Amino acid sequence: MSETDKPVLLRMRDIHIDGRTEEGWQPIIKGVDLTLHKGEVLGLIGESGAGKSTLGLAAMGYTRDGCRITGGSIEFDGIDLVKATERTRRSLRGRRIAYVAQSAAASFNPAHRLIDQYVEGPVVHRVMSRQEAERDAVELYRRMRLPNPEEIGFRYPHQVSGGQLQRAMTAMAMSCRPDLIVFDEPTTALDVTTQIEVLAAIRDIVAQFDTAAIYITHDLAVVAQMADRIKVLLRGEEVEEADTRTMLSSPREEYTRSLWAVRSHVSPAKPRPAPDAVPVVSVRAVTAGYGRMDVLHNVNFDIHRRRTVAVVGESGSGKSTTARVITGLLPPRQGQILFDGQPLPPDYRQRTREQLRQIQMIYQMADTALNPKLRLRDLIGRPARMYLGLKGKALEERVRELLRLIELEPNEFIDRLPSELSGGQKQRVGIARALAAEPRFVICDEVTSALDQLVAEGILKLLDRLQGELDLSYMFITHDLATVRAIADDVVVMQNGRVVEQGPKDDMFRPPHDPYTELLLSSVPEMDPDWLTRLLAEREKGKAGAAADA
Amino acid sequence: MTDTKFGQVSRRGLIKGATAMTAAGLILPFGAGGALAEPKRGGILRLAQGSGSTTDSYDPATWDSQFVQVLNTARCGFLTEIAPDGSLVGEVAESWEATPDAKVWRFKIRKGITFHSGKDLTAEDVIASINYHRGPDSKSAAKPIVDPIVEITTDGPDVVVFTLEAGNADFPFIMSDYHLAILPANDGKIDPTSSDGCGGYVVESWEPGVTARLRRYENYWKPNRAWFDGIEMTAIHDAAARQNALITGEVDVIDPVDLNTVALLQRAPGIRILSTTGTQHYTFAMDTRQAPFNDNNVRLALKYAIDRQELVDKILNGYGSVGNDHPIGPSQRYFNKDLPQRTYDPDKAKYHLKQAGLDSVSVQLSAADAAFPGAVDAALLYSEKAAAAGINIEVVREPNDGYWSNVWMKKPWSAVYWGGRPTEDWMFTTAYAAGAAWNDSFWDHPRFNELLVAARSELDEDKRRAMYYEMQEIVSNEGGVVVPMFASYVMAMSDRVAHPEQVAANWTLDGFRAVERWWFA
Amino acid sequence: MEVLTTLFWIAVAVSVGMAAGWLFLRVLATALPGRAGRVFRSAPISAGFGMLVILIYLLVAILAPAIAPFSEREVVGGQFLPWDATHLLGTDNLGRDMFSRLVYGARNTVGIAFVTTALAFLLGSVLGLLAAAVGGWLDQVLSRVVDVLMAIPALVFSLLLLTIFGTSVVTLILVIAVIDSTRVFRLARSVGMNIVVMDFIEAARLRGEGLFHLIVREILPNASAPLIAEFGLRFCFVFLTISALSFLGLGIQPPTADWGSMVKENAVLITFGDITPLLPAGCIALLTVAVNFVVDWMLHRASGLKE
Amino acid sequence: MSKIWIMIAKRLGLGVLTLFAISIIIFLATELLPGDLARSILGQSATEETVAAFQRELGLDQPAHVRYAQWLWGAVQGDFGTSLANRRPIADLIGTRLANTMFLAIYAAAIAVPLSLILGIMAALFRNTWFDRGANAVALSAISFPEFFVAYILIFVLAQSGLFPSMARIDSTTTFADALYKTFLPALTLTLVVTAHMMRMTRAAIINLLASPYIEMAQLKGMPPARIILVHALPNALAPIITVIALNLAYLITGVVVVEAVFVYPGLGQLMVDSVSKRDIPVVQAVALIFAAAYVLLNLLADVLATLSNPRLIHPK
Repeated sequence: MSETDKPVLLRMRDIHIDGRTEEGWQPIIKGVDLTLHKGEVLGLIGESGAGKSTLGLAAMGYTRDGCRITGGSIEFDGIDLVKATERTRRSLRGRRIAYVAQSAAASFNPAHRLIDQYVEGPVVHRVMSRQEAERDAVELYRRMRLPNPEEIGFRYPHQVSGGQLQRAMTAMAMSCRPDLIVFDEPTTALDVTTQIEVLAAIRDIVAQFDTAAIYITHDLAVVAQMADRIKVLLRGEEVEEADTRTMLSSPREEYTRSLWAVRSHVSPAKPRPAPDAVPVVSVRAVTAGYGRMDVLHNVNFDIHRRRTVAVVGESGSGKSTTARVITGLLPPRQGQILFDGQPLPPDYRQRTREQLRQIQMIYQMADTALNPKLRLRDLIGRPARMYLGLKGKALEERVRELLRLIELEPNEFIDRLPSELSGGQKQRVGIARALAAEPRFVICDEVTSALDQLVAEGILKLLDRLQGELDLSYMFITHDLATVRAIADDVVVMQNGRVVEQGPKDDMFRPPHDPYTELLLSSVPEMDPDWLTRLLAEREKGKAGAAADA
Repeated sequence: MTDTKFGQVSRRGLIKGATAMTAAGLILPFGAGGALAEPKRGGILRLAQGSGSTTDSYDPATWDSQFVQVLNTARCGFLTEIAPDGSLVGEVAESWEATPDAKVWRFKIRKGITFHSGKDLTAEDVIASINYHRGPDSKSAAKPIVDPIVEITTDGPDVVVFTLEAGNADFPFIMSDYHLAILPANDGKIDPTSSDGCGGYVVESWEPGVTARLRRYENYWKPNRAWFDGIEMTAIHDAAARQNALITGEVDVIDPVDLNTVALLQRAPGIRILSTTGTQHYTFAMDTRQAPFNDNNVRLALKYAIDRQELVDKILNGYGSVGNDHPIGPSQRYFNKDLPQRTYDPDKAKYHLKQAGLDSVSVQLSAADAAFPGAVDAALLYSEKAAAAGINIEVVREPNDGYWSNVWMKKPWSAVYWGGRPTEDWMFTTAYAAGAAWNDSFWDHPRFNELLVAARSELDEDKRRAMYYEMQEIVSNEGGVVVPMFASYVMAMSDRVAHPEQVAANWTLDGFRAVERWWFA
Repeated sequence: MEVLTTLFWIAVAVSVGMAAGWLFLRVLATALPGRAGRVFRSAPISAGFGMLVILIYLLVAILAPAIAPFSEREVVGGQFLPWDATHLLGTDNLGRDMFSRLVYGARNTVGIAFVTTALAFLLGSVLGLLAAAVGGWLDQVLSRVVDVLMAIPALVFSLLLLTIFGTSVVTLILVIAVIDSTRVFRLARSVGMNIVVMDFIEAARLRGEGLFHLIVREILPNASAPLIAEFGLRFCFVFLTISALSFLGLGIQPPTADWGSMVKENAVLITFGDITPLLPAGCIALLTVAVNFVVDWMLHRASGLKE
Repeated sequence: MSKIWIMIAKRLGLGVLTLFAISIIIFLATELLPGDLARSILGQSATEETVAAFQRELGLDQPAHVRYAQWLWGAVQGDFGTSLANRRPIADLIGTRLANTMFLAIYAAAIAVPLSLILGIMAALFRNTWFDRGANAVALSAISFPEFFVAYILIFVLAQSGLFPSMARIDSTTTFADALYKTFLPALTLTLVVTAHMMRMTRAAIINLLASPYIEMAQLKGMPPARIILVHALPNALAPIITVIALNLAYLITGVVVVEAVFVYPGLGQLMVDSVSKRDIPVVQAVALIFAAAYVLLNLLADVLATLSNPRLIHPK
């Protein structure tokens, strides 16, 4: 597997990059070396803020607005990208170094068809004529295993699903047959089942064209499948770099080991509730939807006191809609929500303040869930003031108490704005705001999916602890099975608005499964570098077997 | 040249008097250069005026702006015409005579006048044209002046007889009013929408509020008139645009000229300013029925608190003369030369205030530029000067829109513009007689009223003069109107335009007749 | 040659403006402690220039009686006197001191424009955000009413209203404010629409917050950037509206000096190449440019583009 | 596409309702105006008797709601009546003026729209350079001068030197080329008045998108800056630009009374102002409805174009 005998394609020496903040220029990358050989795939891993993307983009001689390279050299195939003119750099970009962005949906121009965006590179760089490029596109679409490769290019981005877009973007990056592609978290925004297809397609095409790649991700299991070597970054500095298998089996640094250990948290099993216990919340035969479309079909499940119910499913499965029905934002067409056995009014506007107080919600995107113009004092204090009538000193004391509860130092944080917090801190504030109401039931909507794993783990531990201390029941909406494993007591698996399987966690992770649950479970990447190869082989075999059976 | 016309009527003393009436005066300094060469035919006169509205029409009952007045004076004939020297001459009427009590008037209609349509002008046309303004259904602005006519009949094919309710020595003057155009009649009625007329110019096209094009009427009966081949009249409301049009040579004559910049305009090459002073005056009329204006001492105080010369200098830029609180101009026949000129005297103003038992007085003065150009500024200057006499004048700028219906004669004290009337009687009757529709000071003075009626039919020149002198004195000392200034009509024209040495001053643009009387040099 | 001289003076003016703006920013950055100082340090020169101009205008407006040598209505000399030591900028058509009128004009014009715009924003943004927050029929009704009002040309509409209600300063302010508020409504509503779909609004609704809290505490603070930007533009347009109304004979009551009417009063002079009318017009233009420079900077900061 | 037709139909329906509401508002407003046609025509010469006679003749003595109903009944049948002031059919009165107004509006738009788009795009391309700031400052200065003042300056500079006429007098005999020449100054004045707004919006709409991931993507594909602005940013910025263009076009049609007055241009604005001051209600109504209709239609057009410019709306999933 060693690539070191191949010629060097990219060599970055002692790169320093600064970013502009209100306090002036601050270093983002503090002297990183990077060497990449032809045809080699390097995994860049680290938490958010580690400088992965900045470094990846620097490999193209590109810095985002508000960033600048302050030192070091970037030598691509003998050309120094730092010293080169913008024109030279531009002629390399797209032609010899290509980029695949995290969100294909946002990175495709919504105003143009896929094919127009595909041919733009080859035509502008005078690599091929438009006709040649269009023919070539179909070929690459086919290789990327896109459905209807002849036609798909003539669609607009919004007409194509996320996973397909991500593959189309990889095809687009390949259009000039570059020597190097920078993949910037290409599968992060995708569902697990889709992720597998994209990963496989990327891996194959990179191998076929012997393209070198820098693969940026925060997901170790993913990078394990893709990279030949892995470099770990922390706050703009290199922690360590090694060959993938070595890195996985015996990381040298403490930080790396902590990354590896993230997935270890498992909440202790709790006794099952008594059969006659009244659930805190019952979802009874709920059918609901928007406009004329039904999104939920006859959904039933209970959430018992002090238990965490994880509602699992891919995007579009109806998880979040269920939450909206429970909170009263979306009155159901049929069925009802019981709280302590008593039916709740379907519309939140008809619920009493007390009923509203009992059910609180924590949102996935803390950025949009916290009013960016309010300080923590007001953000957290408001529910306490509203529901509990706290004022003045008492209110301040309560806010401080809540801040301590979510492990933020009150003196330091009480007067901050959300924009002055990190992602994990924001999510904690979201939790504190929910807790300020002193609720009995909290809906957590993908609360960890936007966070780094270490941070996410901290949040999960916090939630777990609070459940015990404050006698809370959780409904945990997630697509991440690792999270389920870590925190859930009971699991509800949803697909297309229906509950396909539900029961205690231990039962769920033990076969036999519903086929959909099986698919979900098997799609979760594992740390084993051979996992993807093996899984694909197994699925191929399964398909062949199914064909043979038929 | 007009001798023959009047040969017949001059035997009658009254009429003689009438022909000698000098209603207005004359050319002022800046005009002299224009009257050089002999008149000659040719050219299209392009005339820009500051009025004219899209709502203008051919209907003589509604002619209210200078644009329609000039247009229709060019298009139509009238019974009588005021000559440049202020005397009255016949137009459609060849001659006229009255009974000694001046109650019955016989007008002999000139033969050989044809309308643009080719129809001959007859006595019936005259009767229908005047009748249009009379009667209960009349909506004409001229109704008040023809109301005293009791009956109109013919006496033979070319004589029209007017019978008045009371004697009026100035009746022929009234027949020169711009509303009283002689229009073709059909079944005893004129068609107010028709463009036909018997004047020197035929209307080719008229887009109200924008332009009118006229061409010379080839069968016009006046031999030495209507020199231009055609007229192009444009409404340019914006003063600056009007000046620009003249400076850039896009028009030949503009009227009026913005007085603020007249000095600058004069310096422009090839441009001449013409101004005429006559009967046009600006007033501040107060409602004498209301306090504090019901006290003549307050009125006098206000009259002493205005600096007339400053207004003439700053508002008229010198194009005018100071007024003496009565509406008769210095060029008029019975102007009271003996009445001392009132001047700015804050002490006297204070004295009169004291007499009224007041230390100071606060009043509102309504003004808008619709009242007269610069009215608001004039009011401001007034207010500044009056402060020294303990008179606090708050100037209220009213909207131009609707000024005459909503402010004038509605607000207790407002700025007013008067084009003036060619005779003393007409002026006083219109705006100072008790109960007159436009008596804007709501003034009722028994002695004045008595004199007015007496003077109207008084035939003795000296007695008449004495009466009018007294009336001016009464108005000046007891009237409810401050008359600070007589304003000249100020026009500007290119060097190419020539006009007779004497230019009429009864109205602007040579008594609305510039298009007929002027020519290209 | 004349063109060259003009260009030269323009260049001089621009350079002086830039230098002043830069200097002002330095002063602010050093004088203000902590965050605020840093904010100004990174501000572009154009914003510094804008803030400096606005500050000067405010000072002039506040200190008008102390600065102006004469009163705004006092007739102090002949008409159109040339510039000299007594009458720095000469006199106007009635012999009033031009410089004093310009100084008082700052007070009147800026004051009236500010009150008008503030009123327009109060009305427009409250209703607009209300429409966005409540939605449903209220939104429909308000939006349709605003559509109707906006379809009537503003100048003609204000002409009608001012003729009906008279032309005191109060009616003038109210009429312009009401007509302007329709434009503000539209903006506020569309900005509000983008905010009400955010999770924190949903959270506030689920908390059972009342409408007032929702609008004032949750939506308004987040809608402020575009609203302030619009405020800057609208503020300047008020001068123009007043000026256009003066053209039609409405507008501010004399002898109150306001730049819009002053432009109108002296405008004819430009026909003869006299630059007097440029003075009030220049005052308006300078303030407009200054306000918009600052607004651009604020928008830029709010947009998060770091360039 | 059928969505667009439904939208057009709905908006047209709303437009008709808007026009109806406007006709009521204008009617009420003109009713509330002090004075009436008779008084304003007779002016200083009005007396009670003549005013009454005038009113009888025009039917103004009838109650307001009767007059409105009569007007509405006529208007629904396409008959807008005759001018009260000079008894001319309103259709005749308005016809040429509407054509003139449209001519000037289209002329000005033909200069202003491309100009402001080009300037706006260039300002976005060279953002934060001196070109950007300079263009911005000049444009802002241009809009902060009152319209009539801009017109005077242009006349002083361009008309007094004899390059262009200071009056834009055109009539049915004027040839097209001549009309273009004669109305150049008013068109230029209007251009200066509206360009700044459109230019700033174009610039802002484009710059607003420059932080989008797809713009970064285009940069990383090595696309030249001009292509990024034109091909990648502009198509996505069209909706706000079109909206602001529509607003400005509406302004060019409905808001140019001052420019008409200065250049003696026979357009609808002057007619409207004259008719308001003379209380010629049927004319005011007709012109107001034309203005409102122009506004409604332009907004509708803007929405349709904005929809067409957005593939999400015309190519459903």
